[in-house]
Amino acid sequence: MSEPILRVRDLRVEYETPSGPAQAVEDVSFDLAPGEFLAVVGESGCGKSTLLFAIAQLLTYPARLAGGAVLFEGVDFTSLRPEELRARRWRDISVVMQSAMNALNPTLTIGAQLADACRAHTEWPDERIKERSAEVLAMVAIDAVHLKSYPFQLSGGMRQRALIAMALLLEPKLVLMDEPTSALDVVAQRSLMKQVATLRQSLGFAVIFVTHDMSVVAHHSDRLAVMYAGEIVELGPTGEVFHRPEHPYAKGLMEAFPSLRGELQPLLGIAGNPPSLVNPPAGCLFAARCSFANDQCRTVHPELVDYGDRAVRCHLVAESRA
Amino acid sequence: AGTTADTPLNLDNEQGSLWTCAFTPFNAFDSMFSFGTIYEPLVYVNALKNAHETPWLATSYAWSNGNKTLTFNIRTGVKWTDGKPFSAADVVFTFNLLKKYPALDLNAVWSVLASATAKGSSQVVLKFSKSAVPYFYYVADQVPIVPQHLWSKISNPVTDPIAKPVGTGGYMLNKCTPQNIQWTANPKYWQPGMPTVKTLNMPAFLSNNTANEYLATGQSAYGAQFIPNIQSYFVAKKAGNGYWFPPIANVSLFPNLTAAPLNDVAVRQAISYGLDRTTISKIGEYGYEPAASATGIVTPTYKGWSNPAAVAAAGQSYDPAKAKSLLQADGYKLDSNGIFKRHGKELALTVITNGGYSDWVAACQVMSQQLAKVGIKLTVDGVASTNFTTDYLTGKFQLAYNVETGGPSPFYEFRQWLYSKNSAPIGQSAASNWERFNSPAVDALLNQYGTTTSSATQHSIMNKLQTVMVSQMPIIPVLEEVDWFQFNTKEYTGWPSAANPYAQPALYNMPDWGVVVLHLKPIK
Amino acid sequence: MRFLARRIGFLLVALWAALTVNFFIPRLMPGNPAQAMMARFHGHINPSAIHALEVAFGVNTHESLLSAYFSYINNTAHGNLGISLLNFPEPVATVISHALPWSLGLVGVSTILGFLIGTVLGAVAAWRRGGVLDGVLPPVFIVVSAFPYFWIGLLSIWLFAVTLGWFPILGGYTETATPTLTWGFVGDILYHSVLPAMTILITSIGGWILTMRNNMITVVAEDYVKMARAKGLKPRRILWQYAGRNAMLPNLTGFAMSLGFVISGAILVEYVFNYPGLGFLLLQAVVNEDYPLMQSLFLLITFAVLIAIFIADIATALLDPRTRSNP
Amino acid sequence: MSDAILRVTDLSRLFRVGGFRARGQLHAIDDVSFEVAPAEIVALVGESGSGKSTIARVLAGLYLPTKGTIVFEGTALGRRDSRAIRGAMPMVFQDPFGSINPVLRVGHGLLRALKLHRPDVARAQRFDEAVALAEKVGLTPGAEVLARYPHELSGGQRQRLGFAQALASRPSLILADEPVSMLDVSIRIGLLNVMKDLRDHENVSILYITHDLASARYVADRMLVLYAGRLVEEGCTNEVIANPQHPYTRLLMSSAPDPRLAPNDFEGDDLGEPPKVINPGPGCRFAPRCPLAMDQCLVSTPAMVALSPTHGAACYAVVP
Amino acid sequence: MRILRAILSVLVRAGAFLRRDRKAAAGSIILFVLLVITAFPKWFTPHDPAAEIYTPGVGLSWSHLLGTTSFGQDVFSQLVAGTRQSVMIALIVGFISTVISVIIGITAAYLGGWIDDTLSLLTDVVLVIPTFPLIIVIVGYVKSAGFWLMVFVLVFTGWSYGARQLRVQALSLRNRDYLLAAKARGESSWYVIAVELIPPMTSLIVANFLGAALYAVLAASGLQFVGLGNINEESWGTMLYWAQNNEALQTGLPLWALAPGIAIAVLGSGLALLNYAFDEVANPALRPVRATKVKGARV
Ligand SMILES: Nc1ncnc2c1ncn2[C@@H]1O[C@H](COP(=O)(O)OP(=O)(O)OP(=O)(O)O)[C@@H](O)[C@H]1O
Ligand SMILES: Nc1ncnc2c1ncn2[C@@H]1O[C@H](COP(=O)(O)OP(=O)(O)OP(=O)(O)O)[C@@H](O)[C@H]1O
Ligand SMILES: [Mg+2]
Ligand SMILES: [Mg+2]
Repeated sequence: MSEPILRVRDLRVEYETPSGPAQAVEDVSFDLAPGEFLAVVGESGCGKSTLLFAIAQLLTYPARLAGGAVLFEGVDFTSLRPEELRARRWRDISVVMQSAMNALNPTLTIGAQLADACRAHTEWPDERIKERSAEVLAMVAIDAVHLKSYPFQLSGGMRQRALIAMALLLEPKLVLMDEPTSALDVVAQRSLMKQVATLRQSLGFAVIFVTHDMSVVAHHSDRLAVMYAGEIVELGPTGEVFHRPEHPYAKGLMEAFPSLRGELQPLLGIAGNPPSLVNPPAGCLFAARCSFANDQCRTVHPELVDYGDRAVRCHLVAESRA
Repeated sequence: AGTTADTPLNLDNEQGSLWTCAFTPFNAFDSMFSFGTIYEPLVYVNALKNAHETPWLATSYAWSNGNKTLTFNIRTGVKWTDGKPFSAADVVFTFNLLKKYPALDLNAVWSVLASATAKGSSQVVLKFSKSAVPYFYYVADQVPIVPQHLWSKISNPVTDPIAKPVGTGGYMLNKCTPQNIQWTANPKYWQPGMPTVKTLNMPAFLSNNTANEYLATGQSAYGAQFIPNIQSYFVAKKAGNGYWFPPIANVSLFPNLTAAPLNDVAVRQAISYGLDRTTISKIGEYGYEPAASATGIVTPTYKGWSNPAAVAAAGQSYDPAKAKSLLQADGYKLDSNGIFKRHGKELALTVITNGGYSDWVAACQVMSQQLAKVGIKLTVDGVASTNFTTDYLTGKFQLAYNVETGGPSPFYEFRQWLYSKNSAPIGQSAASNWERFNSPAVDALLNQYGTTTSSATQHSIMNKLQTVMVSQMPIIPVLEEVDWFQFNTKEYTGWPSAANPYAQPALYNMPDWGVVVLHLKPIK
Repeated sequence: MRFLARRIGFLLVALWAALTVNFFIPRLMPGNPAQAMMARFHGHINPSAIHALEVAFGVNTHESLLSAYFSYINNTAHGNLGISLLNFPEPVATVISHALPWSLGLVGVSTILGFLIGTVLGAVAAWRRGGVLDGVLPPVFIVVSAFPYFWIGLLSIWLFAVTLGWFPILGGYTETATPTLTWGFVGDILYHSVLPAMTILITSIGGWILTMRNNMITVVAEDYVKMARAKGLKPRRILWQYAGRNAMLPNLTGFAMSLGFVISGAILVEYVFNYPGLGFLLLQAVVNEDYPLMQSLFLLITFAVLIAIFIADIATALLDPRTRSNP
Repeated sequence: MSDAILRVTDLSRLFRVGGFRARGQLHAIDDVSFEVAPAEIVALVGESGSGKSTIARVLAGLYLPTKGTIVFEGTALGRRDSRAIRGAMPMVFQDPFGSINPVLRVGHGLLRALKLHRPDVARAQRFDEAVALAEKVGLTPGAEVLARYPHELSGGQRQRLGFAQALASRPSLILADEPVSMLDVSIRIGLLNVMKDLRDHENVSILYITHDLASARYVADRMLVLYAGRLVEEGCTNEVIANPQHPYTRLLMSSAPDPRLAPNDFEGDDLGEPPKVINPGPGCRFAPRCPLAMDQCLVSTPAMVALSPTHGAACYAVVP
Repeated sequence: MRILRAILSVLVRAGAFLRRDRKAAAGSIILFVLLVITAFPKWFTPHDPAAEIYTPGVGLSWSHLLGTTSFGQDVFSQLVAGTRQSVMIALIVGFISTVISVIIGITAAYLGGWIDDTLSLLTDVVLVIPTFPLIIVIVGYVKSAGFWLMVFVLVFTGWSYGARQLRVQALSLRNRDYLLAAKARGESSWYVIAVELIPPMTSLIVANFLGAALYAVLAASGLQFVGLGNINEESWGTMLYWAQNNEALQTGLPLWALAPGIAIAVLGSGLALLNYAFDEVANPALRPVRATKVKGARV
């Protein structure tokens, strides 16, 4: 494995709430190799978006970074001064947001929004900017006439693709994607994923892809991180984690969706609700919903243990692997 | 700092609007900007000095034909400020102009005039349809004479604004902006040596407060303002500041004589006795307006006209006990609230007054508190100024607190008050006599006054009218209306005063204030 | 274009309504201008003058209401506003033209300044959410905007003009000066406008700060602002081009309305400061029952407001492409 | 199937859009006919904007149909429906966050439904009945949950509450408009299981609207495929999924991700999106995107053709 | 009953909110004190406010807390007596115009179609008519502008702004699923409006009430100040009128003019602060932020 471009170390994010700080991201650490596609899955509210924004240094009140480091090519983004950080944004890391309608400024044309990003980081003359804008739009199969279009004049799928085009404008080494497909219907969703895969092959950027829909990423990602209540509970190569999950929550997740083909078998959801993030229980956060939980699970908080093929945060796995 | 002749004299009087720069002396609003300063009357009649007459554009006059013909001898050698000579023809033209355009005839002189003709080059003959002695004041003092050679070319003097007025007066218009009118002295004025104040400014004040502040901060030396607490607000601010408020008419309660309970003379008298006029003056008017006499004669201005017998009969004495006994004798009984009642009805009255004049409303409030002590309930209704006018003109009131204009002698005010022809049925506009008083005997007395120039006859008529005032009490005079007048003696001398009341001092008196500025001398 | 048609339709209906209301209100008032004129003279003119005044003002012409209405509409359409009774015999148009520049200058400039300053402060306060500016400005200006502004005017005259003598007590310019286009005169005008303008400014600015701040807070939380930050745009550009611009859009109509109301002047401020503007004129017209002047002023005001709103709608459409297609 | 509990015939609903002059008619649904049998779950699938919700809303009386008839339990629905029909055919809304009034307690809707539709439950018993209903869909402890405010419930709990409300009136048919689309997988499956239970144990029919084909396969007996306001294929769930006939259905099936299988490449890239059907001309609405389109497809609308007693498709390219 | 309970629960939550929010707390304390004065003026005034029986123009003293007027009236007593009218104007105008705003705004939004068009046009026309001039004209029309005329005029000109706001809000709520859900449940339109639509708008309605009340207080005092009210009535605006007409500031009686102005400002600030706070209830995003300089939370 080559030198990672991104190292996330013990990242912690809190939300300030009336009843006290809520731990939305708790001690998250992982590495990302150049060109790698990491998918992050987990149920709603488990902190996926928060993790992405923490990596991109985009947290706003009431969220705050409570600890940890984000090292991009060895530079700690969390300790950069605002101006230094600003200069590195988009060149190093770009972001594709969940809802394309909201992520585009409704009162500026697509072209103006692309040009904005160019002007902030380059000295390109206007023709060059236009040329490059048309180029990236072409990559996602949008005609250059839409440079003059306003966001509301594009269809949902086009807007989403325009966002991806924008993310690729300065050829960053890492693109963060927060549920870019959840607003699209299946046909558009599939073609978008295919396009991302193609672009990644030709441009070689790394991707962290957040979703709660595992079927979307199953075919495209290299590695898969399963999050639960702010923590990574399992992290490993996609195929491995997908077909042989070890963490009880990951197992539950993989068994919770029906399939279009194959045997039609009764499925069971994961009963119960996620724990409070303000007053997290002692012990394993999943213990209350876990049918295998024992006393140790309820009292001692498990660590994320790297077993080589994958890392898992579970006492039971630790025991069986030991 | 002394004032030189070229330092302008700033005049201070709130009119509540900006200047329109129209100088028609026959326009009720604009006349104060030209009548007296630019245009002049035939004779100046001084109300403060017992109708003392000063020849002006006429050198003399004579009544004839049973006081039905008035002949003026017109001054020669007077020139209009454009250099053209002034003549009797201009006077005749002016009177005929008023006939042609009734809208210009503010004093309704053509209601008694029959004709105006020139006799030779220097005489003007006015013929009246009846004996019209009191009308002398209106035709001689209140009609500004305008130049025929210019005015005959104006297509409609009612609506065409006169932007460049030409008159015979001591001042000429220099410039006019909406915020200020500026006059300069007429260098060829017919009264030699006058005027010594070379420049006059009259800024437009939109509210009393600003006008007062302008005066108090010393920016003006000639004011015509009601100023609260004048001693501390104005007099103490600058050396030489002074004021003089000569009384000239009455502020009275006009009772509606056509309806109960005020058609009952006992009630009217009880009200009069229940009023402590001195206190009303002190609280409502800072003591500026003296207590009035129930006889209706304004003192000291018209002291000579006062009828001692009438004064003795009722005077202005405050006598709450008498007020109560009058009502009891009239069948009223005090109820548990301390209010008189008769036939089950409380003696509860409402007085309307001009809500825009805070001093009047305050005075009414004091009256209300005083009358409560003698068992009369008085509600004060300060009505918006136009509504107030409509109400008192058409008789829609129980009591109205208001003034009449008066004139150069008490007769004018009495005639306005009491002459039944001036009145109108309730619901229609009455020019005066708003209380709707109707007495053929009084009408006869008033008519008789108009036919005589004898001072003795006039006095005897006025004595009789005063007796009517106290015995029938058609009007309840409360305070004496004064001329508001402030001045500074360190900058100018020659101000009118109680010792030398040569003209009515307030800036809204025409042509008087023009006479005042002619008398002023700057201190070098 | 449905949008434009609707706006024009509204404009016309509202204009007609205003025109009609305008015609009837003064006619429903009691009294007549001759009586009003009498009232103004405090008894200083001969009571017989009332008849002369009635003739002069044409009070007793007996025209039917309907024909009066149509000739009114006709005259108004031809810009013939009649003769002012209060300033008889000046035409209403002249009277208004004297006062208009003062209102435009004083109230107009301070309204625009108030909007600009308020908008900028509101935007910055929201941008620095929780900072000193944000903690102090909104509450302070909210309290100040609840003050009666004529009273602030009174106090400032008392303090700065009468007691300290720093500023003049009245008028739009030194009363004896001749209006000319010189620096001295302009300076004189500015000097006279300091107190009234400040009065308007400090009482109107709070509303703009607050609405802008509130809009801005909503907009700053939008994804596209987050996106702009992610793109590494300069904070200044994000603040104005991304957040400020969009947050300002909902305020445009309100701004247009307040601009329209400039024509009516800040009545109480003009009253307190003796300022020769339209607001004071209107007050006078009402008190003196100057129908033609009152009607024309009212019409002018309504017209200005309607046009201003119309322009604001168009401007919003230009600045916000979404409104152009969505009806 | 004369014993159908719901029979919809030639149902259309048009919306007026655009300006004064461009008076456009948006054909949200066009000539849709189908039936629902007692104790049957019928899945209605299709892309976003294809008209699924419109069908549900017309059935629930929230929109009036432009054309067509709806016969429910033997009576034709008119412009003004009785409360009884609302009770017999309640609707579960797509968005669990938007469909519960945020300022009223959770129990409010449930109690109101009982008051309106269950005269047999005495006033005093209503709360107990509500608690029982809540516990039936797994909201325990019921009494405590009902006293909360909506914001104190998780999405899954809200969604279950929606079902409980629908059940309160003892319905025979539930219109469930994408009842699970907002939920993540683990909660979703729980609700699907509740639906199955209702069908199997209480003879409730459900019109299950979704765009998630896999979940439709999991619960539904029959399946209706909607494209741009028209039904393009219908049939037994297994048959439609195993053997999709209409080209659109095939595109849909191949696009639907299934992580358990290798990705399949069907007909290459398709960036097309469902059209907004404004003032449509004749012809098959899928024709512009259809790899099999023929001339005929552009001029006339294909009718539903029976491929088997339990399977039909509306396509000229399909030969029975 | 249920409406009451819903409103009650909102109030309870508002109460909790007051405890948290300093602005709201300040505003409600001000209003509470003024309400007490309104209800029991006798507790505070030893003197008859109208009686002109004291030495005119005295300054601060124990017997005359704020001195006397130049007519010899006790300023403090007038201030206390005047509280009633301002507070009543605020409450009554606020209440009536809010009721009208709610009815018109919500009817327009909920019923839609031509009813909406008509009501919106009406609202816009009233909104566009310049208020203060119109008030002056109306007050000039009706003789002596007493309390109820003032109320009428202020309501007439005051409802439109709120109606427009509420309409917009109701429009955005109109197609919320929970209203449709109620309809699908078989509820009547009126039930839906009264129980499902209005309660979620409570904080906006309250804010609207406060805004209308504030507007009424300021407009009424302005009118009275220029003498267009009934100058015999006891109110702060009238006090200012008398003080101004008697040059209180410049004749050594500044308290006479300062006190009523401050009183209006205090009442106004109370309303404005509460209004501000209710904005925050209506839109949680506006709630105050504690400034914590932290890593990451920056631009
Ligand atoms: N502004 C906020 N204030 C308080 N808590 C918040 C805030 N925003 C998010 N949270 C909490 O932080 C946790 C993580 O939120 P986040 O948005 O990262 O979840 P997610 O995994 O992206 O969920 P989804 O799949 O719904 O997008 C959640 O429990 C959420 O309730
Ligand atoms: N009230 C309405 N007015 C105008 N057009 C409408 C209205 N309601 C729905 N439509 C239009 O009708 C079409 C069908 O909408 P519908 O909501 O039924 O789709 P859907 O299949 O439920 O989509 P989704 O999966 O996004 O919920 C869409 O184009 C939509 O824009
Ligand atoms: Mg998220
Ligand atoms: Mg839908």
